[in-house]
Amino acid sequence: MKLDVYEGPLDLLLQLISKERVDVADVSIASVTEEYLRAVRDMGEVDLETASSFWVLAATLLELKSLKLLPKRSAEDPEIKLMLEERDRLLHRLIVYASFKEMASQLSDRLDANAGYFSRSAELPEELIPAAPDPLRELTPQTLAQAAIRAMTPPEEETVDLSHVTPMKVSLEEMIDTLKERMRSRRQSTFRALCAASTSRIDIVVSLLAVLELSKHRFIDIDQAEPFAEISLKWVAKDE
Amino acid sequence: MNEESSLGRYLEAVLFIADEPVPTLDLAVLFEVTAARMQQQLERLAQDLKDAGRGVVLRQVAGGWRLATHPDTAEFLERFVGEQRRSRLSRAALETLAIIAYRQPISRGQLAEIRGVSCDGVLRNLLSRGVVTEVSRDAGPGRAILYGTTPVLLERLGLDNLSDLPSLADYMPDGITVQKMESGLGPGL
Amino acid sequence: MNEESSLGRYLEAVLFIADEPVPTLDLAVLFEVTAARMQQQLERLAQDLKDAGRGVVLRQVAGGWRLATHPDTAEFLERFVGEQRRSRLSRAALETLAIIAYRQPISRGQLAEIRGVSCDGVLRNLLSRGVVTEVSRDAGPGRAILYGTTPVLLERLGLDNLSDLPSLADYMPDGITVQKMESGLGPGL
Repeated sequence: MKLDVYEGPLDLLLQLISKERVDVADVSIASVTEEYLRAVRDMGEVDLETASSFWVLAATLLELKSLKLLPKRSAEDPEIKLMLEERDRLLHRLIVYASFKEMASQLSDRLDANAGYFSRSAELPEELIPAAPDPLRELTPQTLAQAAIRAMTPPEEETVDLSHVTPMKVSLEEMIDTLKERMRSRRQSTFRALCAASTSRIDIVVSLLAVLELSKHRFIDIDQAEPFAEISLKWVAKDE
Repeated sequence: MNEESSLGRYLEAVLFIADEPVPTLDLAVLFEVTAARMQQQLERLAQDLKDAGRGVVLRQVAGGWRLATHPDTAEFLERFVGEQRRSRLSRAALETLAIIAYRQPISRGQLAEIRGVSCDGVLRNLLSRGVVTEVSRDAGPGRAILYGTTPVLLERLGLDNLSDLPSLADYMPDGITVQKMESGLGPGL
Repeated sequence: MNEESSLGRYLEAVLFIADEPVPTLDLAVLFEVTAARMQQQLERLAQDLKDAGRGVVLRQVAGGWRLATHPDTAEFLERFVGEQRRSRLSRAALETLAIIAYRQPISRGQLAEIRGVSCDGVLRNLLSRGVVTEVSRDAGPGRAILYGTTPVLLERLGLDNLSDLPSLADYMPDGITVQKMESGLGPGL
């Protein structure tokens, strides 16, 4: 699956969900994340704000995803209720965003259709200048300074290049392989122990995704006694 | 020369020097005729220019009337002015513009909330193109700057009025798509 | 539509958006015809506009051809510009004035380079308003005229001295390009 134009996490999610032939019930957070990380790699750089807005969305998806991995619980469960509300909010955001995205292409068509009309931008003919009210009466040093900046600032580039972005050290696939090998030999561990060598938050998030994927494919079992408690991992796959 | 045609030529001269669309009413006051008569006169001038197959047309845009070149002359004009005159907007800019058009006045924060990413870069681009402007400040504690669209945008879109834009509801995803989104987001409990 | 008349309408469109007189030769190159043919075509267009008693005429002035309003429409034009509610410097004029204020003395060429378009029309306007003047000549081979601001401008701004102009660094958006900007400025500003 390859997404050509990436315009933010909502856009990415929307594109992933609306792709045909994806088992939507299974749009795994992993594929969303992996796709995003690939997009980030391809871009070479991404600004911090974009990156963090992705992680906020990824966290929400993670939560929703965890609902599927965990044993079925009642819809009356307050925690579940909260998550479902969260899902509805996200769905609402997606619908609104999808509408504007569609509208944007309509605007684009309209702009193109009207691009051929050029109007005059010529200055007032000199002989008419005396008849016009004095346009300088509203001029202030501030407006002059602002105009100078506007005129001298090079045209805005839309992609902000910030170099302080955490580089992605491993891909999700690599992480899944690594953790699989480690768990196969250790049989039992904790998430904390697995991440002990991770130096960045992105690595930890990727590790968590890898663990979720391993659990989904029944290689390991995940157990957590209570929120924020140690996450225990147990190798349950039949060794070949 | 009769009175009608001389009004027509004065009208043409005024529209020629105007640097933005001129409202019918302003012209009616200038020529001391009724607004209805002025409207009729303007429509006639627009029709005359069109019928004569001229290189210049008269359009009713952004709440007024404005002379513009005929689109089929655009190729020569672009060569003449050197292409760079009107570069196209990026998709991010178009999305941001669509949101501002329908939700104005709107703050940066609200824009970012809808698009899921910061829109500061594209917003600066839209501001420098003159299609968006600061319109007011939020009454809230932050007094955030609120943005809205300009008559320049209406002119670029060939619209007389913002209300001529189609309803946003027409662009909502359909039921099937929404269902797909819903199931894509996870647990069907 | 025959070839003649379609050339006529392209010509009209180009002259309509030009803000300077356009030399016959430039037009001949643009439309890929001989200069003699172009001259003939221009004269015909001028005659057509005149015969039709239009509000706009085509005149051969210093070095080129230029559309202008017919002199007998002047009365309405004066009333029209006098009654414009929104009278301020055009964006182009304001920006040109600002560049001159902050980077004087400066030549036409340097101005055009910063703004990305020719500023000749705007510059004439500023000169005739007395806020800008020729101050010296470049030492280089072309001996280009250099422009600067006048005491009239300072008076309008309520400033004693050019050095009282606000520092551009205070107005930079987000501090992104401060360095780039400052290094481009002349000494003392």
